[in-house]
Amino acid sequence: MQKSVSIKDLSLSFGAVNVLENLNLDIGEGEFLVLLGSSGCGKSTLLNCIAGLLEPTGGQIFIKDRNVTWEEPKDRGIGMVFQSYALYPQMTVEKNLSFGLQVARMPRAEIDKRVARASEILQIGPLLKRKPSELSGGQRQRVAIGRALVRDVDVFLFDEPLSNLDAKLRSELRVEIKRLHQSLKNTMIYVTHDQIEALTLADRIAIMKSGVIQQLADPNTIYNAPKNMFVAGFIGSPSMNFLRGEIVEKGGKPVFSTNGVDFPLDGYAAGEALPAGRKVVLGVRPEHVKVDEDGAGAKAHQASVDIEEPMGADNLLWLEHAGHTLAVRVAGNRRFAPGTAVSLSFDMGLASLFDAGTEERI
Amino acid sequence: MKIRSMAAALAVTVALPFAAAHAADLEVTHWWTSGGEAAAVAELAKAFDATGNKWVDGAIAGAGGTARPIMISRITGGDPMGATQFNHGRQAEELVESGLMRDLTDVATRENWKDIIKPASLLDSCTIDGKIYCAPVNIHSWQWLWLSNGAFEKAGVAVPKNWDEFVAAAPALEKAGIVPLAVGGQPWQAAGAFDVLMVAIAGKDTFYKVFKDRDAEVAGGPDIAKVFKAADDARRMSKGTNVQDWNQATNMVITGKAGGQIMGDWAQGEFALAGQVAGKDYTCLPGLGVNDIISTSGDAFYFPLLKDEEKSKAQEVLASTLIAPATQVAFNLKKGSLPVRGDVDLAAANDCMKKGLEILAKGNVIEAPDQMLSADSQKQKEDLFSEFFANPSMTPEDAQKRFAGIIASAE
Amino acid sequence: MTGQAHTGRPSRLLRNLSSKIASIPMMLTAVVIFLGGTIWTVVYSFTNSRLLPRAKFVGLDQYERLWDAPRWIVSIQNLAIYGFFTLVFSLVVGFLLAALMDQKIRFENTFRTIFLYPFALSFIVTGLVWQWILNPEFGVQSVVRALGWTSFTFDPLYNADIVIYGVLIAGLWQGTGLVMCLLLAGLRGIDEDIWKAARVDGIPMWKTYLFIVIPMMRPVFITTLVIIASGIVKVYDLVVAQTSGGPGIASEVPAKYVYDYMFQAQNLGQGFAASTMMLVTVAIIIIPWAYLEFGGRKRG
Amino acid sequence: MAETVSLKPGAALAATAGPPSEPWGRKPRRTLSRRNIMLYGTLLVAALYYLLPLYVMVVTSLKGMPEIRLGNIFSPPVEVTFEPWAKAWATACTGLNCDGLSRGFWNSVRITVPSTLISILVASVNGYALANWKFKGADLFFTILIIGAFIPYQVMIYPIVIVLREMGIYGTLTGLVIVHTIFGMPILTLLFRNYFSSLPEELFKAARIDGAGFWQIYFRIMLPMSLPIFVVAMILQITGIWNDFLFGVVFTRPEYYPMTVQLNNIVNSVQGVKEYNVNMAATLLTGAVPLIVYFVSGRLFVRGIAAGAVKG
Repeated sequence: MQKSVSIKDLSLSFGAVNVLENLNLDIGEGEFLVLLGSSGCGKSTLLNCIAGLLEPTGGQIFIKDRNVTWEEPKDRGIGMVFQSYALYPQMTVEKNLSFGLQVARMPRAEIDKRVARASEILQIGPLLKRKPSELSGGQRQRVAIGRALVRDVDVFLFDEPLSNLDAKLRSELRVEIKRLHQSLKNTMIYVTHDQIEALTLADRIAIMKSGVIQQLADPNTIYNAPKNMFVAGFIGSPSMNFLRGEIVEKGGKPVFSTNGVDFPLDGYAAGEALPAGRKVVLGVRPEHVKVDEDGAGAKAHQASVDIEEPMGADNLLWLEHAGHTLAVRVAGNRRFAPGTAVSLSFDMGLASLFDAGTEERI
Repeated sequence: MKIRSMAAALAVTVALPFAAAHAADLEVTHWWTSGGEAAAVAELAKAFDATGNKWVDGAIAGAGGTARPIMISRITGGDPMGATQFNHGRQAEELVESGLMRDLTDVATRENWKDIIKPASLLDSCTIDGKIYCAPVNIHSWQWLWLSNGAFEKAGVAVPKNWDEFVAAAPALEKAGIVPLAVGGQPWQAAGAFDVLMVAIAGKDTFYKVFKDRDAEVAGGPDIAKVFKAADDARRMSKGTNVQDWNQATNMVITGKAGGQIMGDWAQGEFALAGQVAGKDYTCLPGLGVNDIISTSGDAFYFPLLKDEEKSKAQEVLASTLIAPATQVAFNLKKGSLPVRGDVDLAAANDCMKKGLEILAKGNVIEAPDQMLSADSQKQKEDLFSEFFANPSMTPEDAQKRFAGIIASAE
Repeated sequence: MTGQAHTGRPSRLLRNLSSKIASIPMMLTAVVIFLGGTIWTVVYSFTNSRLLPRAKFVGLDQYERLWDAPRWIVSIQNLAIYGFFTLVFSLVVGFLLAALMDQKIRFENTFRTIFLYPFALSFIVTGLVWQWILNPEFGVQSVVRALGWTSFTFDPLYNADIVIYGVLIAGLWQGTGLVMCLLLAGLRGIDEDIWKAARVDGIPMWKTYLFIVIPMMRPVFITTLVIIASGIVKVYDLVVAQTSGGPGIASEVPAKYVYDYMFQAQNLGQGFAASTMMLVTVAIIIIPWAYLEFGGRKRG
Repeated sequence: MAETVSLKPGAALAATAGPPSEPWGRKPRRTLSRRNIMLYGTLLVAALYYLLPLYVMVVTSLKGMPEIRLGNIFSPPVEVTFEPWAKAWATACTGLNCDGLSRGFWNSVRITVPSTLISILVASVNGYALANWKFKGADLFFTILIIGAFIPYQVMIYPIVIVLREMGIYGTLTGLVIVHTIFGMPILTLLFRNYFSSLPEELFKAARIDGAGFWQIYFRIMLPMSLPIFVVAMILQITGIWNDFLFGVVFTRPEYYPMTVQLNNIVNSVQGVKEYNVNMAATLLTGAVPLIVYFVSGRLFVRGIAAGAVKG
């Protein structure tokens, strides 16, 4: 894969606070990469470094194999879309789109051509003469995307572009961005704290925490084989169930034991040895817990329904089991009254096992 | 206007080959803005304009304290005026020492100032290192007590003939609702009044010992204690004056709201402007009627060093115009001060001026504190006396102690 | 003092060049005028310069004399009284007016204009007008006496004990309008939801102001404080116009001492020593605050 | 604590607001409730205090001198005369010049217009650089500048005289404009810096991505968004410079003396009795320009202050 953006040993500190530490990241040509993390994790800072809006303390940034670490933003071949749209309030939509081109002293005809093309792609043609204040949030964000589009750049940077929109618009625009990526095939780097956006849009997701990339992988891997407990807990809603316990030996096989209840680890592909006595954490996503009406499963895994949250397509149950509260997702048509006794089992092939000390996946 | 200086420079280069026209505009700064003063300045301007030059008036109101810093800033800032008023004495000393002022010795020798200017001390204070730097225009004497005849009539007492009678008459005035002694709030008035009391009560020798020899022992001694006692009386009598400017205080005397005022002869201009006649409407007592001595300080014009040759010539013209007999008479009549030359005819002078001229002729003159003390010490004195006159709880003894301290540290 | 970190980049001097060029007037002003002028003043305060600055050093003589001068002591006391009451009253009255104006009143524009217009007038004008109103002969005192209360006495400008409060009345008249304006703007910036929450919780209005709103307005109060405080230290014209420092020396202030001794007494050294003392006082108060407020903070 | 005592009117107001369930704060009101009487009563009393001096000035300026001496200062004129106004404007004397304030008016205009424009331009660029293009050491300069706001002007006169002399512009209009720019800089820079900081930073970033440089962003993005703060700065500078006396008299020559110098001359050139009516008329005439500016644009002033001047 041809590298589009490459980041080497990037560090950034504000005074004594290190925001980014020796960060390395390669992004392929035409790839859609999402930087995901909670606020303050450094994802926006990283994006601003790539854009050239922040100067790194150390390390280099390459775009198309060119070292752009000290280049002006305009010379990097990037376009950027901001959370607050950042449209120039005093200019019409058309002026907003053409401002950057005018600054670059592009011939009028070429500017018009590009604005026309962008407004066609984004279907904002009728809005061209309006001021930003006369637009709805969704329209504004389209214009903001258009502003990046007209510049005909290699790399698109999105800084939480959908966060200011309501849920409906957000999902609409999400699809549109995906479509845009599919048709333009540009490299896109997208910062968000919203895991749905990350999972739906990304070719690869980089999950960040405290300035360090925790895991960089495709959405499927992130979801199903999280590299550590942070990633596992961050992705998925409701969060993965974590059960603290230890490995015991039962019949020559390692078995996960917690609060006196055992779960055989049949089907779990452990990457390393599981000696008895090792403290571990078992992670199971709510949809990977199987629930049966009382009596159908093993008696050892009896649980009772504490709360039921019907969500339409799904039904979310909160169970009490061996001192743990477990979230379980079942099909929407399976209803359980609170207090119902159930038995449960885990789909070990899809579960994750973490070392209790390092919190890394085993 | 903005291109004015450029145009002037151009004019000089063009005019130089011909060098015929002497006429120049000369800006003259001063702080003479009260009615009598302005009328007097107009005489100077008229005389100067008559020479073909032009007097550009740069009056700055608010007395010397406001005006002087502006004048000094302009001279040191490299934007000097053509001529400027200073009280002669030590105010311009440093400007002269820094070479910023023009040496007038040539004009003075040519016109024989040494012989015509009387008393000679006036020219002395213009002289630094044997060179003359200013043209004195008048003699001002501080030692006058101005009395409102009307006020005393109203109070039913005779117009006093000296300070002691005046103090004695004070209760009667107060009873009639008249402030016995008007002392304006400006600090220099209180300080000046004290100096006047000192000459009158302690005499010339003590006065010189204090101010010229800076003898702190005398300043703290019994003679001066008597002066402070008198100042204490004056303070009591001045209660209720409630005006700031000296001429407002003079106005209280003119209108009979106050019995009297210790003020220099410039107060005369205000009486004249109000149409009052000496002897009839008001009475003047030189030396407070105690000691017929007057001090001879006064105003003088200094001439900053200018690059412009035309203007330098005009400066010479102005200097000699100021000393010319006709100007002296016209100016001093309006100003109420005495001329700086003994050879002019002041037939038009009124009673009070004549009294002054007599004393001057007798040679009963002293130098003014201005000429003997630095502005710094004068200012400290002003602070002391303005506090003393405004603060009844300050005892004469305390004030004298501080006064002696100022004299001891004076340079 | 660190803004964004810059280490390790090439040609540091040339980075952000336009910004540096554009800031040259500011840098020159800060360094040449304010810093240079201050250092110059401090240096010459150790000389016996008279009419013109002369580098003849006399050690601490000027300072000894300064602190021996009764007038300087009075000036300092007056500044302390004037400063304290100006701060307290302009903040309290300003806030009170702002809070009243914030009650969705009618004629808000009219009231605001009335409270603010004195700010458009100079201290000279302010001083003159109040000198006149407070003049016992035809001002407030005479009017009240004419109404029949003949023993009424109100002559602050002619009573050395209270003259500084007469100056204060005029100063407050001129300055509270601006304070009100600043604080009103601050009040308008408070989230409506705060009021709703306080109301739902049943907190009385004055408590809401005192314990919730005022603490939230910290930045506004700081800006206001800077503006008021810088005005207090510099107070000069008002005193000159209203009382000329009188009666006697009862309403003298430090800035006037500086001016009088520099120019009237022609003792620059003494004036410089006095101004250095003023600067030291200001610096003790301001530098820690300025450092916290502007130096330590960075943009996120 | 003095504050609690002085806050009493406000507290009393709260007490009259009735039970907590009754709307207060930002809610609509009944027209004649006790609360409203207190509210408007307090405001009216305050308004009287603020209006009194203006009233006295206007009334006095319309009276003849005899009436002033007899009557009290608060009584309206028995016989209205515009004589004092005419005298103040055209014939009042300083020294030999008897042309009143008229001479100074145009000088004041010539000083105020360029000084206001240049000082605002410089300060706004400073504020913009400080807010958006911070460089190492910028804050240090800014801190010095802010401390400079506390230095009494008198202290700086001498050094500035020297600097202007060395630059050869002492006594010129240029020199005075520079002096006003310098002394306007601390507060104006603070205002502009705070304002520009309060603008969304993303706008600035977007413009940089669009390739705009320092000046392009300033002129094409920031300026058009900054009307409110420019109005505030204009008002502050116009009033400040118009009302200035000290610099006008120290740093210029008589032909450029502003109106305030003439005012001082008229007020302090006492010829006989103080002509209070002329003084008041002169005062009002001198204050007219800043007063009009306030009356006309007071609303914008408050909005501008609210728009960012008070943040940070």
